[in-house]
Amino acid sequence: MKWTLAIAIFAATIVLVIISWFQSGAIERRRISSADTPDEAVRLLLSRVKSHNWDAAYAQLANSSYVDKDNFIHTFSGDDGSLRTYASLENYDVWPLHSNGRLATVRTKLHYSTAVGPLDDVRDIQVEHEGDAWKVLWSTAALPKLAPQVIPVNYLRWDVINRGAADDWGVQNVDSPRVRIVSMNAVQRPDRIVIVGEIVNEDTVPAYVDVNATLLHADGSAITQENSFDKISHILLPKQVSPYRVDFPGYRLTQIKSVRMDAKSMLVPASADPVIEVTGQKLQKDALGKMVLSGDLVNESGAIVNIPHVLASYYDSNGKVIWVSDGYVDQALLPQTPVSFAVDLPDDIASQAHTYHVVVNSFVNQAS
Amino acid sequence: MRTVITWLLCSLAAAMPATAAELHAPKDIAAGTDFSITVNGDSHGTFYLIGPATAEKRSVENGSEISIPGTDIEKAGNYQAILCSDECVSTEFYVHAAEADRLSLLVHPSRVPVATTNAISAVAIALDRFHNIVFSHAQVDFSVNSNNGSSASHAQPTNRGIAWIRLTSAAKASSAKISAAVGDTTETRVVEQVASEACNLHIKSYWEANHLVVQTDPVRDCSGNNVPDGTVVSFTKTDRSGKTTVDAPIKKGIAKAEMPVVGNARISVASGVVLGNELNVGGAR
Amino acid sequence: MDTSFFRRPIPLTASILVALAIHGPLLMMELPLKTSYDANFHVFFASHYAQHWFNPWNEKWFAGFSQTTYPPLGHQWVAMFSYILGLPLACMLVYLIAILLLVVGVYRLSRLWVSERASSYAAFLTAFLGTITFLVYSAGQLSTVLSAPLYLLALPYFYDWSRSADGRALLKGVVLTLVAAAVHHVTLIFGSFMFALPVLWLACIDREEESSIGKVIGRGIVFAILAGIGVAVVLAPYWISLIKHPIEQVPIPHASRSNFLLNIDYAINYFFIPYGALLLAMPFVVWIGAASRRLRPLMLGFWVAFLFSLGGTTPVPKWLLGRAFEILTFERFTLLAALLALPIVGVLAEMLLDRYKAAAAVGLSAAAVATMAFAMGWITWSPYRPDSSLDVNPVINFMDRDGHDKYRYLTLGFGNSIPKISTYSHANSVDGEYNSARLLPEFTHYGTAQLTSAKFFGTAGMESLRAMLEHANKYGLKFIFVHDPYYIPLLNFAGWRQVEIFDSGQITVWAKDDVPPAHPIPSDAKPTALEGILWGTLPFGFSLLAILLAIFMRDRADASRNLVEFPAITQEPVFIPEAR
Amino acid sequence: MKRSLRLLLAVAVLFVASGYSAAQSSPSVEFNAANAGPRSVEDLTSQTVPRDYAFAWQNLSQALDENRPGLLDAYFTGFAKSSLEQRIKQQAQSGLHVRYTDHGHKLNVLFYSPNGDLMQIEDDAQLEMQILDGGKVIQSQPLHVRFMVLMTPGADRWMVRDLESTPAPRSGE
Repeated sequence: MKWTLAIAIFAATIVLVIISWFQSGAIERRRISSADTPDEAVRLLLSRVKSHNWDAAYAQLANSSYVDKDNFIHTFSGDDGSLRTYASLENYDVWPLHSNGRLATVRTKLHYSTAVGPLDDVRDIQVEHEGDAWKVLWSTAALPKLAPQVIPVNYLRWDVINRGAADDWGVQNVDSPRVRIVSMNAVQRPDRIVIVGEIVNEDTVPAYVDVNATLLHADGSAITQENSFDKISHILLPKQVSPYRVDFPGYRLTQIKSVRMDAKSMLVPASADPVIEVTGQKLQKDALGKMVLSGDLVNESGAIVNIPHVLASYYDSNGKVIWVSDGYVDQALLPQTPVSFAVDLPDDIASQAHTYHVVVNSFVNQAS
Repeated sequence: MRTVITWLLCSLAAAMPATAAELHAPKDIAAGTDFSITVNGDSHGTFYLIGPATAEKRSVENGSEISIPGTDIEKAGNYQAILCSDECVSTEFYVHAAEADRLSLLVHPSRVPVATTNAISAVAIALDRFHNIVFSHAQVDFSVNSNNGSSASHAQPTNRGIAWIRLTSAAKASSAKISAAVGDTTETRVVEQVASEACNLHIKSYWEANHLVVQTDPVRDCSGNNVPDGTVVSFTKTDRSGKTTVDAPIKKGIAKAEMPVVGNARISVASGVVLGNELNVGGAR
Repeated sequence: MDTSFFRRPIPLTASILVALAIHGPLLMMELPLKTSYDANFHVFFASHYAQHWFNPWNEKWFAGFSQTTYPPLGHQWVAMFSYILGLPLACMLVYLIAILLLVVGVYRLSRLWVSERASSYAAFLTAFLGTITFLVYSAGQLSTVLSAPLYLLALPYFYDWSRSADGRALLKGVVLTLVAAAVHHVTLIFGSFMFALPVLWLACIDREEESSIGKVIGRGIVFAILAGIGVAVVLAPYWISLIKHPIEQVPIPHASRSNFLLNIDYAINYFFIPYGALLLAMPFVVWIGAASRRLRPLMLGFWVAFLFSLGGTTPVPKWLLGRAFEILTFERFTLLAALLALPIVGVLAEMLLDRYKAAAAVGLSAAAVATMAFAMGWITWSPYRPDSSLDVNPVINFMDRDGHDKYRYLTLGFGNSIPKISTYSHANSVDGEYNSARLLPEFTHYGTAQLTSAKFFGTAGMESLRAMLEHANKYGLKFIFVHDPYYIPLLNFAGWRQVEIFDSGQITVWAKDDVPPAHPIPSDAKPTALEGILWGTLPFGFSLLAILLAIFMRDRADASRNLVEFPAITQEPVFIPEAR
Repeated sequence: MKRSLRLLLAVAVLFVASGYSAAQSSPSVEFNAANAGPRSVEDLTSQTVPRDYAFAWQNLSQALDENRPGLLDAYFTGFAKSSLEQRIKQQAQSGLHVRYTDHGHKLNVLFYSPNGDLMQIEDDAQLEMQILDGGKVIQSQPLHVRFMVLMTPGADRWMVRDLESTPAPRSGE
């Protein structure tokens, strides 16, 4: 009995550990590591990228002698304080496009977790059969190199001297900037109500702005309130216009009587730089067949813009704002160097969009 | 029966205090003034004074008056004076504000576009030295002095302590000092009268290297005031390559943007909700 | 009688003094507050009881949460001692009491199964357990460490009652069980399967001649029913809150649920360090346990606890717990497994000392010391060690001045420093370090823990943080303290502005100008006044009752007189009056 | 044992009772903005001002009864707050407290500034006031008081900036 029970317990423990080993996908991982098929080779590369095992990932490139290792790493980990430097590869989808037995193309959709939210990147990867396994043929665009130059800085800046915390009512103070919501449109989407529109700073000083929207019942009571969060340019220079968008997930227009809009403005320190030019704006379909507004961003200032954020408002033929979409660009904007962007919009909206207006928000890391 | 009545009267007389005190206060007292409450009868006991900013308790000895220092009644309003020994007696009195001695002056906005009717408001609240609102009528003298030399004044009586006026901003951008005076006290606020919306926004273009430079004429409002630097002017160019937009701030009176042009291009300009002229430009050089 | 030094039991007092000598100085240094994850959490809970004994609604985390979601007794004792010692030392004192009680508890549990000498070895080794070092100095689990010995102390009474219908044992056993539950209910729930069932089995084996197995089990059931009713009453506000708000949030990943074979760091953290040299003894524990009829239930209890302590390395916890697997953390089971193994380890020590004498003593001592040394070292070497170097005083000072506490705040990149801030600041936060009490949808809809560590939970974490920031106006969330620049871009785009810098930029303060002052967020989780009174009186009252019973109702006779002497692995019949 | 039970019961009753007394309801407030000028009162403002004024009185009553000046922070500011804080401080020092039974307020807006940052209101209030020294009532009387109130907008509510009782109603006002 004593041997039987002891052996049974040892055996059962080992069996249970083995079951869990299988369940945790270890076998699958082992299979992928053999890179027997094109998509397994890509999966292996991406799994190594995900775990930041750069040496192993680089060793898996068929053309490693032609690919600069730093350049390869920067493709995933970013540089110049761009959004990629705040991102980590969280997951990926891989599916083969075509293969001729020696060369194959695999499409990947990389899901990054970033400091501003999730970010997807679709990329087609060439794979080559080499020996017993498939290896990745990596193509990286050369990183732009800036010529040494001196760019004079003569930008405008506003500073504000705030009152203290003491309540000194009736004493001279500087009023909040005058801002005005110039348009508002409530749009029903399948899963939500979306309030879109534009706001302008009518004052002669910069304004911090935020737009709140409250859905109201017929009796005027509030149903819920949301704000524009990052779907707005919060700092508006004098006479600058920003699109805004407020989402109400789970609500339908039939549930509400009206919407109360509330534009908050504050006087804040601000700078007139950087100026970003948006060139080559076009509505077109991307590689996945989705309608996007694409173009290039050109930083006309001398400092690097680390994270650009594109906000686009779309108008129908009557000039009414019908949609606002946004997107973060994962590359930094070097001075005078175009960087492409694309923000998507629903197909049904695209068919009504007559024209559009793009505004660029920016994050400049003061420490960089 | 007589015995019974005599007994009852004796009992009542015994039950009554020897001297039932009564308090008498002046009915109308100015804030911060010393005064006394007259006591008829026995004033020995505990004295309470309850008012808007007061809750005082003290023992008082026999005497015909209870003196109240002005520091106990600095806040205007109704007061309760209570004297308790075996039982409590009380009186009420009202403390009104002292003479108007200071002002709260609310002037809005601190920045106003030029030539805007009734755009500035000034509200003055007359207060005494204890920050009580002076409800009695007082005359507030409003005056406006612009740094370009013009000035105006207007006297306005208070109604329940408040006097107010509205003003139209000047046609020229400048600072305006708005003052209100009551008695010897004057309060001043400054309002910046700033340029209004851009007027007749006009752009021109020229080539520099391979880029087209588009720039505005000096940007002014309809009264000829320079629109402040930092105001955003939006340039939009449409050509074969698509649409290009630049939001450029005005620097030294003009806004400027460089744009690549492919083929023929149409360039427009706007500042806020104000639209300017359009340019049609030929192909790139 | 053998008078050899190696054949004598170690007096219990000596074992207690050794535990005191080892852990006393470490706790006087307030080590858990600096090196552990949860010690500050317990201090925070205690600080609330110290100020609001009868009001378990705590506004400082999650815009308001109920402390009735966590058994209060450990925290209430810390709060009580804090009136004299201050919160940090009070907490250390309770840790120390827990460790000393563990030594006594192991001794008393062991006496049910093994000889006095083996029991004394088991008790002596308790102080060196890697799992205690891990749970106290690295995990900072006050409740598990305090609840376990109380439960161990209740078990001999459960045995006595089940075996011989001793009414005094029933009373003391039930009261101790209730006190253990009032410290930590989870330990009780699992303890009832892993400890109580083997003890009941033993009581059946050791039952009195005139008693049947049915009667023993019947008495066991009576004990369970009384304990169940008692726990239902003592922790009534907890059950009310659980029924009102069952835990339905999206599971939050925890490393103790991982398959340790796939991550060596997890294996070291949750397996090698807590068990230490005990791993070498495990084959013998199974072998000796399997060989003896009396030890078999104990060994099986150990095996189940051991499997649970492996988290996702075996599928057993998932099979048995279902969805609860995703809510529990499994490091605590190393303590339960170690405690169940110790009596048999005591027997092993007895055998080794009998055979190898001084060499065995040296070997065992070296193994014990090495186990504890490595566990202490791991506090420094561990890649998962908490960062306690951050000075949070500037945050506390900022929130408590100029009316800033009218608003709620959030920290980003502060690791497990949240409780330190919350304990000493008047201000309220939308974040917190206690997952079970979170009812705000911004938390429960995402598989993430604290917002301060959002980035470590990937997209789920950042989406949760975004959702919270989107509703900043609703919660009066105006101030955000950033210790990790990773979060700055999001704050920038969401409209926050940097307003102050502390410690040469170590911490930056961000404010959103249009956020209105915070209001109380209505919640149906708020306990009623009556629940507050029950919560403030019953658990603490029962702990006082247990102390009174221990002082004034002494055990009738030395328990060892009723016990079967061990070893019995020879299968030879044991001729003592009550054994069969 | 019986004694402890009694003690426990007494504590329990005290707590429950204190819980109830803390939960005072806000008084009824009628609001008339017909006479407001020069600016007319917006719909939303005409909802929030009476609501906030009612909360202010609720807090004021509780603060004066329990001598807790901190309760004033939410709805009082400026002169009103400093005066009341001073009164509560003196009440606490003297061992006094004042209990109001609030029978309602009729608000009549007299002035609403052109910029919307100041509102002067006349409040016709029906109250019952009890002045207590420790536990002893030294004065109890019904009051019909007229207050002149200044309210100014705060971050998310209207705050009472000045609260002055006036003598008997004047003609022409």
